[in-house]
Amino acid sequence: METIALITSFVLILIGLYGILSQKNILKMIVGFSLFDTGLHVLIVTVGYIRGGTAPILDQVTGTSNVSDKIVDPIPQALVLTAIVIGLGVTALMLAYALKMYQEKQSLDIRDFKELKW
Amino acid sequence: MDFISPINVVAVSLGAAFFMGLLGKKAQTVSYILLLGALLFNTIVSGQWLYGLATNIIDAQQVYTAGFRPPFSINLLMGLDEAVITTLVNIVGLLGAIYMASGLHKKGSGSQVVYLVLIMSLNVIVLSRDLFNIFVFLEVGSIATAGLIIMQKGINAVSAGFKYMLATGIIASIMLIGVIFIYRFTGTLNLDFVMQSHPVLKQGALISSFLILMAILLELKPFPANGWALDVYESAHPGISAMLSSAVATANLFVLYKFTGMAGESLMYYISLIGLVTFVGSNLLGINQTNARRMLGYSSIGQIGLLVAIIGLVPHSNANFKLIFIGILTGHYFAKAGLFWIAGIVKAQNIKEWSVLRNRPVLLFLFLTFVLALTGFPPFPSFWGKWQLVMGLSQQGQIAAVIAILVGSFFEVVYLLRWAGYSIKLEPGKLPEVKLSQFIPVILFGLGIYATGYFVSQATNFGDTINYIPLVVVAILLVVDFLPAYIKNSLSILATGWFAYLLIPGQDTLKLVFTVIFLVGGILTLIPGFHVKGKRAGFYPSAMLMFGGLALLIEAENMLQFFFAWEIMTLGSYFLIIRGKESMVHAFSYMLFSVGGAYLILLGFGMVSVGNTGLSLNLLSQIKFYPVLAMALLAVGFMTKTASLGLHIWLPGAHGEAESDVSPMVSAILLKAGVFGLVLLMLAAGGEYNNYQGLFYTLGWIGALTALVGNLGAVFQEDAKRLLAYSSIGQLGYILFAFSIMSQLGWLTGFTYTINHFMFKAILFLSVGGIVMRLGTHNMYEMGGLIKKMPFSFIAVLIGIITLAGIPPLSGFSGKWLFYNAVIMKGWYFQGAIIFFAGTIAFLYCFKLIYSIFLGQLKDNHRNVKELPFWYLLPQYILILGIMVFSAKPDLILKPLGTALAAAFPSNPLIWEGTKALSQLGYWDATTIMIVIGTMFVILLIWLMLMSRKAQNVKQFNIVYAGERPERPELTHVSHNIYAGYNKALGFLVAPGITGFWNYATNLVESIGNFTRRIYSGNGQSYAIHLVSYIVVVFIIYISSI
Amino acid sequence: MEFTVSKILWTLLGLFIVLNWGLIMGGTMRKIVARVGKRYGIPIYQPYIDLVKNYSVRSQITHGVMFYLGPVFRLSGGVGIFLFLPLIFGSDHWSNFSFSGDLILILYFQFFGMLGMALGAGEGGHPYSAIGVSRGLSQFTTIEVPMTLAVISLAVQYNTLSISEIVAAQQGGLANWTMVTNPFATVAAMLSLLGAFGHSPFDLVKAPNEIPIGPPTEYHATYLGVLRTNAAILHVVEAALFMNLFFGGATNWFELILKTFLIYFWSVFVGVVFPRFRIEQSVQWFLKIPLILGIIAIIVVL
Amino acid sequence: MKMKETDNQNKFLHEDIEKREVIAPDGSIIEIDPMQDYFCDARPQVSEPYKIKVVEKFLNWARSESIWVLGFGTGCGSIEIPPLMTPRFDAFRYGVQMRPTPRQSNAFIISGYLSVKTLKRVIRSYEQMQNPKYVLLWEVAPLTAECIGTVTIPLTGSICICRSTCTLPVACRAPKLYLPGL
Amino acid sequence: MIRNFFIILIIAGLAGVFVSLFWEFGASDTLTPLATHYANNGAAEVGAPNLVTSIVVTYRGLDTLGEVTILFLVAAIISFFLKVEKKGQKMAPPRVSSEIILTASKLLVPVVLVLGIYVFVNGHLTPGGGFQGGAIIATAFVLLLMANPRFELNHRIIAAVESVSGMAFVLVGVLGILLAGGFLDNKILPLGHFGKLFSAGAIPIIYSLVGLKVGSELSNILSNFQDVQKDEL
Repeated sequence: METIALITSFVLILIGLYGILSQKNILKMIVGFSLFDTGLHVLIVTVGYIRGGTAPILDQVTGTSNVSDKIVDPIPQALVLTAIVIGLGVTALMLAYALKMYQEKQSLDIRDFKELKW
Repeated sequence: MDFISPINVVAVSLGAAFFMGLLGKKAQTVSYILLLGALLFNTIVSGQWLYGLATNIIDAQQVYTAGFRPPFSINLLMGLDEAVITTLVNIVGLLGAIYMASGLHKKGSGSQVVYLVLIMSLNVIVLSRDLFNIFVFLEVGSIATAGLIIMQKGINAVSAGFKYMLATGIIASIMLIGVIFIYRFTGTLNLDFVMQSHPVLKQGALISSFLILMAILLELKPFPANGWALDVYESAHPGISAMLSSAVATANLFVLYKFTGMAGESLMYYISLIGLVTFVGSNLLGINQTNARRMLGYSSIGQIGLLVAIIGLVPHSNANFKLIFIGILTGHYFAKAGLFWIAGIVKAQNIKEWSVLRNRPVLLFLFLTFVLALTGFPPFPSFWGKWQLVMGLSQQGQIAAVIAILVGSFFEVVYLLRWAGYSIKLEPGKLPEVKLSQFIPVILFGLGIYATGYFVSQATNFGDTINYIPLVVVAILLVVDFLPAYIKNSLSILATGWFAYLLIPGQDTLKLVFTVIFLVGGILTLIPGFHVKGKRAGFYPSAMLMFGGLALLIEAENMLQFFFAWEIMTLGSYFLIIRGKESMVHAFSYMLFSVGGAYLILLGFGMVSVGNTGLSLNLLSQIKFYPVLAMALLAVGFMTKTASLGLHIWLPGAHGEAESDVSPMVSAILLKAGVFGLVLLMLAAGGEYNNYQGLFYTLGWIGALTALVGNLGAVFQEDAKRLLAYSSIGQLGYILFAFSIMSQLGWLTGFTYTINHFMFKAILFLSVGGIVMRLGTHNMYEMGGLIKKMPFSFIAVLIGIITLAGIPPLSGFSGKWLFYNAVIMKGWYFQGAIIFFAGTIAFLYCFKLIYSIFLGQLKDNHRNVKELPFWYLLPQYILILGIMVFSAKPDLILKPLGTALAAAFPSNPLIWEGTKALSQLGYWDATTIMIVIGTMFVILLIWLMLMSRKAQNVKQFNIVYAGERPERPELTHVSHNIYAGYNKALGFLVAPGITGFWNYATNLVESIGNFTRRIYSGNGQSYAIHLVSYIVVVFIIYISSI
Repeated sequence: MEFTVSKILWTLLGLFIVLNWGLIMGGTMRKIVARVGKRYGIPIYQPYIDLVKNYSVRSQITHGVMFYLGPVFRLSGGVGIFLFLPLIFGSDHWSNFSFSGDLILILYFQFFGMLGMALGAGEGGHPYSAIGVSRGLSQFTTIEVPMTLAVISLAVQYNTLSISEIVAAQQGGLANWTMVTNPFATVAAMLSLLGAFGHSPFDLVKAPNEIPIGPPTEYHATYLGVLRTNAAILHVVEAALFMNLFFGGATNWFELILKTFLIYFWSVFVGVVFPRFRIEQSVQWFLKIPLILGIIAIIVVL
Repeated sequence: MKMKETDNQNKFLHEDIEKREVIAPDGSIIEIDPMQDYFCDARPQVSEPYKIKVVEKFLNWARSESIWVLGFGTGCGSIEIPPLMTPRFDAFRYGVQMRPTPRQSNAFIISGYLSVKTLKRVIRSYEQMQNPKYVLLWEVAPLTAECIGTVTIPLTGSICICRSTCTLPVACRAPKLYLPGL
Repeated sequence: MIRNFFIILIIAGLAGVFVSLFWEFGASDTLTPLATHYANNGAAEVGAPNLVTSIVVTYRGLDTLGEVTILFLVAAIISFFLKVEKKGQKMAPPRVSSEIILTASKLLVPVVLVLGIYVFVNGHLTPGGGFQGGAIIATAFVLLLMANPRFELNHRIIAAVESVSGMAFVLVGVLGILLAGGFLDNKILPLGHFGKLFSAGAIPIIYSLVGLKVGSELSNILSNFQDVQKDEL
């Protein structure tokens, strides 16, 4: 089960990256970027998967004794929370940049912003 | 005193940040004060810890969060390293905030919050021991930087910001993948526990640790994949780029240093390789830069590359890794921040417009301090760092790495010194108004760099043996630079006298000769300075820097002292030479050759120290590691200073264009420093029975050919000072040849030539310099007939050329006689013949010099030229006295020299019977010759006076002119191209072959640089592609090697 | 070797003899050249008359101190070489002050005279004298090359630089003259002798051509007299130097006179036959055959 | 010669000789008067002959025996001078020598016509010769024919004007006639 | 074309990296020692049923602090980056949104708000927490903005809420040092009964503060974007 999830996450990451590198339009690059991030988050969660484990919430199902062999690994889920927020932050900032660049040059093609070179 | 726990840095900063957010737009000044308060608090905390840990009142302390022990919660460690790094970061943060006061004010509380959070995140990165936590705060730092980049308005900043976001986004994700898989394979996120579980062993963990390290390396902008960083340096607000290049880079470097624990041996090797490639590559590209900030970007990337290489190369275990790292880091840290701040003040994009700094001498001085600190010159920390690095690496036998580092730093010297040259010499425009808040941080960092320089020097081994008195004298002269020239002149003469008083008594004879030349010569060449009116700013500190360097050179016992003195002397002479009107280009080429030579010497010392402990100079005699190569390197290094064949093209320009009292200093005294080095080298090579016969044979040939080329070059010169400069090359060729004969007679010849060259070259340059000052022109064909106006300088020049040509009564002949005996006894007949041929050519240009200046027709506009000022004539006549004494009683100097040399060169010494010198071949009695010639001359003079009736004085046009009336003095004075026939015969020897070679070499380097920098095409996406492909390439190389 | 009065007197006497012999030799040589041209030629004692006439000229001018000192330098150059050259082998009287310096001293002392002449001519203010001087100096640089090589090979062969020892080594018959033992050096030296004397192929400096007579144009009256006396002494002494080095030195005055005459005759003989060289031809000529001969001379002796 | 209207005193002066201002290297203006600064107009100081007759007689003998000639070859006479150096008319045996520079020569042969244009050169070379000096004027032509007749050559010292009776055209003058003159 | 081919080549390379990671992966059946510790005595030490929340808020509190600063940063940057001088020039007439959104927004906005508040209030009990609750609240605001573009969000209040909750969060952290074991320790308040609303020490307070902060920041960002768009029309 987790191998399928892992493969999908890797594939998502690669597609996202391909999107970033090949698309000329900045907004499409940002979309590629968010794709890349979601792939990453799926990867993080799959890493924490334990066969036969349930959500790491202590309730009637898990009871309070030897919980460790019933639940899924909670740490990646905590980390993914932070990763998602970072992804959000970066995408928001990139959109702001895209907006500003459009205001400056009325074009969203990355190739038009080549003043700084050599 | 109780130590505030480091966690408060986070708490206070965030509290302040959130509070500022609350204040909103209105209360700008309140939030700015709050910002400064928070930054001050951070600095105090880290400063307190640094003080505590340095004086080990307290030892390293773990700070636990959330009340649990590390593997279960995040912990921060405050050790000595962390304390140092955090203090550095906080200081530059505080001063940066002060510098950007106006910028931050205008932008409102938003940017102040972002700035404060950036500094806080850097602190946490350094302190935190948890992988994921470091990742999070790295992200906080990069977003904050992206935010601060936009502070600068304009399309450049926005596009640079976007490229930055793209790159850091990808890097962050790579790191996140690495962190997650490290957790998956090692089961923990805490750095110490990860290291305990040795990630290198398990395959998966190996790759994930590779990914993490790769991310950190990319964060440090490795060479091909750092286009995005360059754009940011160029377009961001200078204050921000200062932050980037000093604070952010320092923190990231420390993180890399922390993570190397989990990298295996081969990965460390690749890290050092990446570092070296970055250092050499970015410095090579820096050469063609004309935009100041972009050039600073290249240089900071280069320096960071060097630091990465150090982390890779030098095993963390050995003691002085920390010293090297701190030395070079502080050098880069202070200099880069300072330079970016000055860039902010000067606001000029093109490096040529930086001569604006000349309106503000203090700012210019600081600018030069930072440039020199970057290039690794003595009093600054990076000099000690680089010295310790080269020594350490050569001890480990990594000579290739040392060569790469030296080549890289040579490229850096090329473009930085060119920039310094522009700022000193070009026409100054109007300097924009400098706000106080911008000025204080630059001054504080200037002082900081000198202080750290001193501390780092005390920490290097043998560093404490360095004598700092000369530098103190220079500092005093700098402070007192507003005084009129004659006070400063007497001050510096007193100081040189004091050095001489310290050094001369009790010095062994060989060194005594050089001490007298350096210091007494220094006093003599300083005397003309009394003639100068006005302030003559900047002259006396550089003069004392040179003479101080020379004094230190003599009293140096170990290699470090020698190299320290060598660099100080080069520095001083550079600032002296560049004072001439058009001498910017020549001073630059002089500096390149000297720095190249200095690096060869450094490499040589490195190879000498292999297999030996300690640094004392007599290690030169027990070289175990490729002795001939080491000796050759050192010899070539010294020969750049004595301008031997191939390395001589800088001398005519440098000495020809220098000021009238600088050229005697530089050519009569400074060239002897190279000779002093060679003497030490050859003595250490084992005197007569050394095993470097092949090397000294080639040195002999080089000396002979230099003499020929130098003298031939002088014959066809039209510029008086260039003629003398070429003749110095020739004379130095003699000296090099004489010393490489490696026999007692050879060395006596060498010493005689050295003393003679010092005396007559000083006389010639002083008088010609004075004449050039009086007449305002260098060209000899515009002079003529000055004997009637300047009889005294005529006599001086006459005695000068008699000694130069080696005509019997005077001491020049002693050199020639000794030379003849040495050559015949040694058996180097053909070189001897070449040198003799060069000697006769010397006679040619001596006649040209004295004829075209003093004899012939007096020109119209020189009719009421006055005699040379008294201050110019006094040293000349003291030197003439010296020549007379040395010619009448040569045994005064040669006898003690002979006994001193007997130790190193026992076979066939020079025997003295009273004043008569007997060698195996012939005999020579200077005093009798002097008496015989003197009396004969007088008798014949009386005979002529008796015979001739009262001779009637006539004016200058009463000459046999085939019955015609001479038109004008200019037309009846033949001196332009006077040796046309000779030129037709032997002119081909003087073709500028060697200058052609050096031009070719520079063009080659520049074209490579130009070609490779094309990869930064400006397209953000291509930068991202470079990034990803860089990761893949390094991965493939890394995996294939395991 | 100290300065006893008798030593000085003997030296002065030697100088007088050499001066007279120089003048007579000059006269005879010019007579021979005339006779070669089927001319009756000047009387032998003509140089004396010229000398007396020059010294007795009634009016005189000077262009400055250095102009005045030029001839003095020149004459002291000639006399100096005489003083340091041991003329007659074996006799204490006639070895002058040669105890104070060896062959190198004499080699370098030639510059002394040339320097004086150059500066004097320069002070004269005449533009062409400077050109004459520059030609003379540039010629002299390459003239000395074969001479040096010859001297070096001599020094190596006899393992000494002092002239009296070289002469001592050549005593005892023709067999052990340097001419026989080291022929290449001798030929090279004799070729450079041509240049040193300044006769025909290399007399560009003083020959009457476009720059009147080169450096001495401005000199007249007593200066000319002094220059002439020096010319006389210099020829004899230089010939004597070559005699000592290559032709076994002289044990008595007669032998000295004969040999110096022959050596001087050699350069005049060549002078009469060959036309005058231009400056670059003469400079390059000395770097061709004489140089090769010199190198062979050294290789032979190695 | 550029004519200067104002001051007719030096209207014949070449512009090199006129007064001129020149800027010295230190900027001050220097007033140059070539006539005073470059040319010396003092009379030559000739020392009187020795008192003791014998010495003077001996010196005169020596002077007569070695006469150094400065030839001023103009007109028909000059072709006669070179044969003096040939075997047939060998002047050398009388101590006569041709000297190219006036400084060193005693006799000054003007062997042809003497026009005004060349007069300047003659006077200058004559002045550059040292006393005692003699001038040998060959044949009347230089005195009467072309020149204006009032040629005042400051002929001092013993002058020997040799009047040649031969009025035949140029060819007839023969080198051997020089010899008695000298 | 070559450029795309080159990009595909690099992507393949990166895939290779991931494949090498993938080989080693192999899902495990047991928790890592760290996770087992959290699982077994998480409840005892922190007293929050939702283990993820206990890790996020207490065990790795510093990360969350970092989280919050990131959001705060982005909000601050966007506010001064896109600051548009409101010179009050005449706005273009807004496009009236469709009927469905208008009525739906009137109904849904309060419900969504209550749901958001519920989520972040008992973040330590049920799945979810501060960030998720904040996001939900932000959706409510988006819905409002979509409904009538002229809706003028009062920036003053939002900024005030943001910074107050941030400062409170830091204050709680500092209290952790003074009263309890370390920075951000939640035992400054009694752990209370397991499973109850007011239990697990300071977690609920921290998480609700975080929820408020995230909600206000996200809406602040969105409204900024909206203002800039407004001028465009």
